[in-house]
Amino acid sequence: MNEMTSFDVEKIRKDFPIFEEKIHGKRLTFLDSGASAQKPTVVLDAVRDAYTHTYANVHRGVHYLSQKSTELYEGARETIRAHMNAESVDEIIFTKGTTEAINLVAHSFGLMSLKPGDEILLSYLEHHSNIVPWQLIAERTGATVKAVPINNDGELLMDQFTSMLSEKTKIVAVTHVSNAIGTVVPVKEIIDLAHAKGVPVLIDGSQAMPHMKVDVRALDADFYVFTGHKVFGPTGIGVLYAKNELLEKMPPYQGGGDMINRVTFEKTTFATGHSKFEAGTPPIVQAIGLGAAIDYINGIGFENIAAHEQALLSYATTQISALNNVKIIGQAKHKAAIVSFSMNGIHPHDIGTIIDQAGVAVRVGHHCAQPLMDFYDVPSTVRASFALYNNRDDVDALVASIKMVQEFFR
Amino acid sequence: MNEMTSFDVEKIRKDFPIFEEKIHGKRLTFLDSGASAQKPTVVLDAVRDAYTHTYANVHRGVHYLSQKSTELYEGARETIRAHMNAESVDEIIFTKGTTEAINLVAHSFGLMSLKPGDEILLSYLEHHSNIVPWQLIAERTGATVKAVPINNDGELLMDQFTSMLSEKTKIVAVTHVSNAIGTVVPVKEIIDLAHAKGVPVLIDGSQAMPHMKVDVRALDADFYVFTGHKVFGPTGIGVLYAKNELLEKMPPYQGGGDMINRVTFEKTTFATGHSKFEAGTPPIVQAIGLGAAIDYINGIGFENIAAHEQALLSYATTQISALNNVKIIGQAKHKAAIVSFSMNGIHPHDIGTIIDQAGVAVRVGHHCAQPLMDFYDVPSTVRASFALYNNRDDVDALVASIKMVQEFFR
Amino acid sequence: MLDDLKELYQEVILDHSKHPRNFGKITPCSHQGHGYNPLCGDTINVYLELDEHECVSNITFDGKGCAISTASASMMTDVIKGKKMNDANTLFENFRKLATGECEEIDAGEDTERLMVLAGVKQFPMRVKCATLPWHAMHTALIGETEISTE
Amino acid sequence: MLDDLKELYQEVILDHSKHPRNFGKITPCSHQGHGYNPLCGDTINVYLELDEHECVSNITFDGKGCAISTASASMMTDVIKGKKMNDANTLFENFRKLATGECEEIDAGEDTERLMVLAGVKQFPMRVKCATLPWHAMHTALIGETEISTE
Ligand SMILES: Cc1ncc(COP(=O)(O)O)c(C=O)c1O
Ligand SMILES: Cc1ncc(COP(=O)(O)O)c(C=O)c1O
Repeated sequence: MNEMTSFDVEKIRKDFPIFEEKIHGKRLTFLDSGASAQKPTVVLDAVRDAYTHTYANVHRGVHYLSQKSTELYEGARETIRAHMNAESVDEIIFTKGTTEAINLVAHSFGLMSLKPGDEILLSYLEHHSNIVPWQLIAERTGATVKAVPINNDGELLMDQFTSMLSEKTKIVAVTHVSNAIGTVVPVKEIIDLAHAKGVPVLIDGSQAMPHMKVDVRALDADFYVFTGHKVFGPTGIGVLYAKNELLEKMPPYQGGGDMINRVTFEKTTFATGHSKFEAGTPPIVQAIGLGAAIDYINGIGFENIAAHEQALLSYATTQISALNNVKIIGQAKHKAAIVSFSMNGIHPHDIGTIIDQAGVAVRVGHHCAQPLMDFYDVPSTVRASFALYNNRDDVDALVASIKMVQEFFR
Repeated sequence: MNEMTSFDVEKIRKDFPIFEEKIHGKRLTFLDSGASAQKPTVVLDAVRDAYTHTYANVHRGVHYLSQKSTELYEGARETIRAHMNAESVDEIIFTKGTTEAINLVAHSFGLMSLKPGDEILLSYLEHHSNIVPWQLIAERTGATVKAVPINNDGELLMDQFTSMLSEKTKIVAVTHVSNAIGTVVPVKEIIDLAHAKGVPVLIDGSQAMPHMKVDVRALDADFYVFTGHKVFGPTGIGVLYAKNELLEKMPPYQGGGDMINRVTFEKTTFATGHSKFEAGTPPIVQAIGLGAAIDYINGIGFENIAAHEQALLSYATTQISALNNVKIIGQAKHKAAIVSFSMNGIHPHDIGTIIDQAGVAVRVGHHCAQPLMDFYDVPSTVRASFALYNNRDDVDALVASIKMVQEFFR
Repeated sequence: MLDDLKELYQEVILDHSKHPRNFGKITPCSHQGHGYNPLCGDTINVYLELDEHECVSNITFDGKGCAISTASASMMTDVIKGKKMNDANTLFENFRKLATGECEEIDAGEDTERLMVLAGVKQFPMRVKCATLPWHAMHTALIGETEISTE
Repeated sequence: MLDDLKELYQEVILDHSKHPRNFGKITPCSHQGHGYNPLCGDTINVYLELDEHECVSNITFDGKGCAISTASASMMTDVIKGKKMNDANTLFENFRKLATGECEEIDAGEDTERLMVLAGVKQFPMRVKCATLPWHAMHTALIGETEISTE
C-alpha cells in the first residue's frame, strides 16, 4: 500500500517515551490503549512549556502571561474545531472527559426536553458513561431508557433501531465505536434516521477519535463527545461538540466563574456560546496538550493510521483465532482495532495476571459495559486494544503469553 | 524571626522555572497568584514522570502500569487526606476544581435537603463559584439564597451572621479567605455557630490552602473545597473533602464508569465512598501533580510561608498606602497576602495594561466577586496577590509601575 | 516599552477620555443601546435621535468605562453625529474589522483618520473589547435591540 | 518471572480452583452471604448452617469466580467447617490482615499453613480482593447482612 511507505511504526514508537520502560524486566507490550493511550513527547513538551513559559489563568487578565495563556487555550479550541470540522469555536466545549460531557448533555438538554413517558434510545454497546447519566436523568424526569439490541457478532440491529425510534424518542445516544468489542456503529445512518423523525443524536466518539477522522458536519451530529486521554492527550480533558442552535436553548450545567454575564444575589445572567458551559477555571494546560495531540495525529494522517491498525487487527484476529479454546467476542464486519476474547475454563483475571508477568498489558473485566457482558453471558473478557504505535511484535508477544497461560492451567 | 532563617525566598524562586522568562523584555513581577499560582519543577517532573514511566488508566487494570498508576493516584489522595487531616481517604473526592466541587455539593446535597422556603446562607465575600451553583439549586428547589453583609473593612458582620442563621437555614457556604480583598474569615466560629443550630457548613478554601495549614477535623467542617492550580498544582484538579456520614446519604452527582457497583438497563447500583462521586476516568496525572505540590509546600512549612507572606503584605500595604490617590479596598484585621486597590479617576483596566508593559502582572476586574464590587460601588479593582515566591523587589516594581501610571495620566 | 503604550494612549485618546464629548442622556430618545463588558463590569449607554431622513440628528452616551472605552465612545459620537443610519452601520462594521485586526486599513473617507487612532488597540488583544463596546451599543440601538454584552 | 506466579498459583491453589470442595447450595440454610466484585463482575454465595453450640456444622459456596477466588472459597470452607462462629470471625480477620499485607504472619494454629498458602496474593495488589471476596461473604453471612461488594 502506498501510505504504508510513509508510515514507519518503529519511528512512531520512538515518539512515545514509555516504550523505553521495562515491565518485570520485559519489553512492554502495551495493548490497553482502549482504556487510555500513551502520550507522545510533543504532548508532554506542550504541557511543560505551557507551565514554564506562558502560564497564568485565562480570560480575565490583561497581563502578558494571561494573554499568552488565553491565546494557547483558545488556540487549542480552534485546533479541535478545525479537526472536527465544527462551524464555530462556540460549539466546542472543554470538559473533564467524555463522562462529564455526556452528563452535561443529559442534564442540560435532558432536563429541558424530557417529560414522563418520553424515551431515551441507547444501544447494548454503550459504555456505562453513556448509560448511567441517562438513567439518572430518566429517574428525575419520568422518561424511560431503551436500548437497541445487537446480533451475536456485536452489530447493532438496524431494523430494531428503526422500529424503536418513535415519537416518544427525545434523544438517541450511541457510541461510534464499542470500547469492549470494537464494533464500528453506522452512526451516519442512525443520525439520518433519527433526524427524519426530528430526534437529535449524541455520538460517543471516545473510541472513534484515536482511529478515524470525524467530521461532525458531514455526520450532521447534534452532539459529539470524546475524551482527551484516549487520543494521546493528557488526562483531565474532554470535548463536547454541540450545535449552536441547541446550545443557545440549553440552560447552564454548572455555575461559577467565567460562565456568567452579571451576578447579583437577586439575579444572575449567563454568558453565551461555549462560555455558558465552562464554569470555573478550565483545564487550561490539558486543553493545550490535547491540541498538541490532535496536531500530532494529523501530522501522521488518518489514512496511514487506519491502514496500519486494520492490518494489525487482521493479523491479531488470525493469530488469536488459531489458538485452542480461545473465543473472540465481537466479530462485526466493521471493527476498530480491538480484540476481546475469552478462554475456556480460565478466568480473565487469571489470564491478565499471568500475561502481565510477560510484560503484556491488556484489560480484563467488564470494560464498563456490563449490559454487553450480560448479552454475551460472560462476567468479563480479556481485551487487547491497539493504537498507532503497536506493531506485529506486540501481537506475537500476546499470542505467546496466551500459550503460556494455557500451559499454566493445563 | 527564627523561621525566616530557614526560608530563603531567592532559593525558592529558583524552584519555579517561569521566573526565567522575560516579559516585554523586563523581569517578571508576578502578582497574580490569586488567579492561579506558578508551578515548581517538582510538580512538573511528577507530571512528566507519571506520563513517561507509569502511565495507564487506573482502577480497572491488573497489569503493571495500571497498578503503578493506581498506586500513584491513590497515593496522592492519601497525601491530601493527611495534609487536611481528614479521617479517611473515602472523604477525599477529586474534582476538576473548586467550581465543580461546589456544584457537586449544591447539586447532590442541595437537591436532597432543600425545600421551598429553606435558606442557603452565603456572604458578600463569595466568589461567583460559591454563589451561582447555589442560585441554580435554589431556583430548582424553591429555596432562597441569603448573604451575610460585611463592614467597610471587608470583615463579615458576625452578629448579622448569628441573626440570619435560622431554623430555615439548611446550609452555610462561606469562603475561608476572600479572593478579591484578602479577608480571612473566622470559619471556626462560623462552623461552631452553625453546628449549634444543626446546620452543616461548606468552606471554600481556594484562597486559604496556598497560605495556611487547614485541619478539617479541628475546624469540624462538613465540606471543605479547594482548587489545585492555586496551590502550585496542575490545572484541571480540585478537591472536595466531605464528612463520610454526609457522603453516605448523598446521591451521586455525575453518572459513568468507576462510580457504579452494577449496571443493567433496569437498575443500576452505585459504589460507596469517594468512588460514588468520581464518575469516569479521573484527572489521574493532575491528582499526582497536586500530591507533589502539597508535598512541596509542606517541605517548606506553613509557618515559614505565613511569616514571609505577612511580612510582604505589610510592606506592600505601607508602600501602596503612601501613594497619592491610591485607595486600598479591604482592610480587615486578618488578611491573607492580597492587596486590592483603586486609583482616583484611573480605570483598573488602564492601570493593568500600562503596568503590564513594566512586566508587572496583576489582576484587574471584578475578580468573580461582583456582589462585593457592588458593595464597594466599584466596577472593578486592581489586585496584587502574593505567594511564597514573591519578594520585596516585586513590591518595589509594583509601586514603581503605579507611579508610572500616575505620570501617564497626569 | 512605552512605544506601544504611546500608540494606544495617544494624546487625542487621553484628551477624549478626560473630556468626553457628547456625554449625557437624551430623554426621551428614539433609540437607545446598552453595552456591558462582563470582564470588567463596565457599562455604556448610547442614546440616539434619528430625524425623518434616518439621519442621526443627535447622539450621546453615559456609563462607566476605562480610558479606551470612554475615548472610543466620545470619538464615535463625534463621528456618527449627522451620519445616515446606513452609513453609521457601515462605519461600525469598518471599525470592528480594524480594531480586531481583521482588516489592516479601511477607507471611511474623512473619518478614516479618527478611526485609525483608536485602532492602536489591536496591539492589546485584551483591550479590543473596550474599544468596540460603545460601537456595539450604538449598533444595537440602531438595529433595535436593547442590550449587548461583549466578551 | 515465573517465581511470583508460581507462588500465587501454587499446586494446591490450582487444585482447589479446578476441583472446588464444598461447592453447591444448602437449602434451606440458616445463614447466607453474597459477595460481588464490581471490577470483574464475579459473584460468590456462601451458605452456612450453625448448630445449637454456634458451631458451623456445614458450609458451602457457589458463584462465578477466578482461580484465586474459587480456591480461596474452597479452602475457606474446608477451614471453617466445624469451627465456632467466633473463631470463624477471628480467622476472617486474620486472613484479611494477611492478604492485604497488614500482617506478615499470623498464628491460626493448625490452619496457619493453609491460610499462608493463599497469602501469596499480597504480591498482586489487584488480586487481593479476589482472595478476600469469599471470606467477606462468609463474614456477612455470620453477622447477618446479606450482600457485600468489595472494591
Ligand atoms: C475563593 C474562590 N472560590 C472559588 C474559585 C474558583 O476556583 P476554580 O476556578 O479553580 O474552580 C476561586 C478562584 O477562581 C476562588 O478564589
Ligand atoms: C466508549 C466510551 N465511552 C465513554 C468513556 C468514558 O470516558 P472517560 O472515562 O474519559 O470519561 C469511555 C472510556 O472510558 C469509552 O470507551
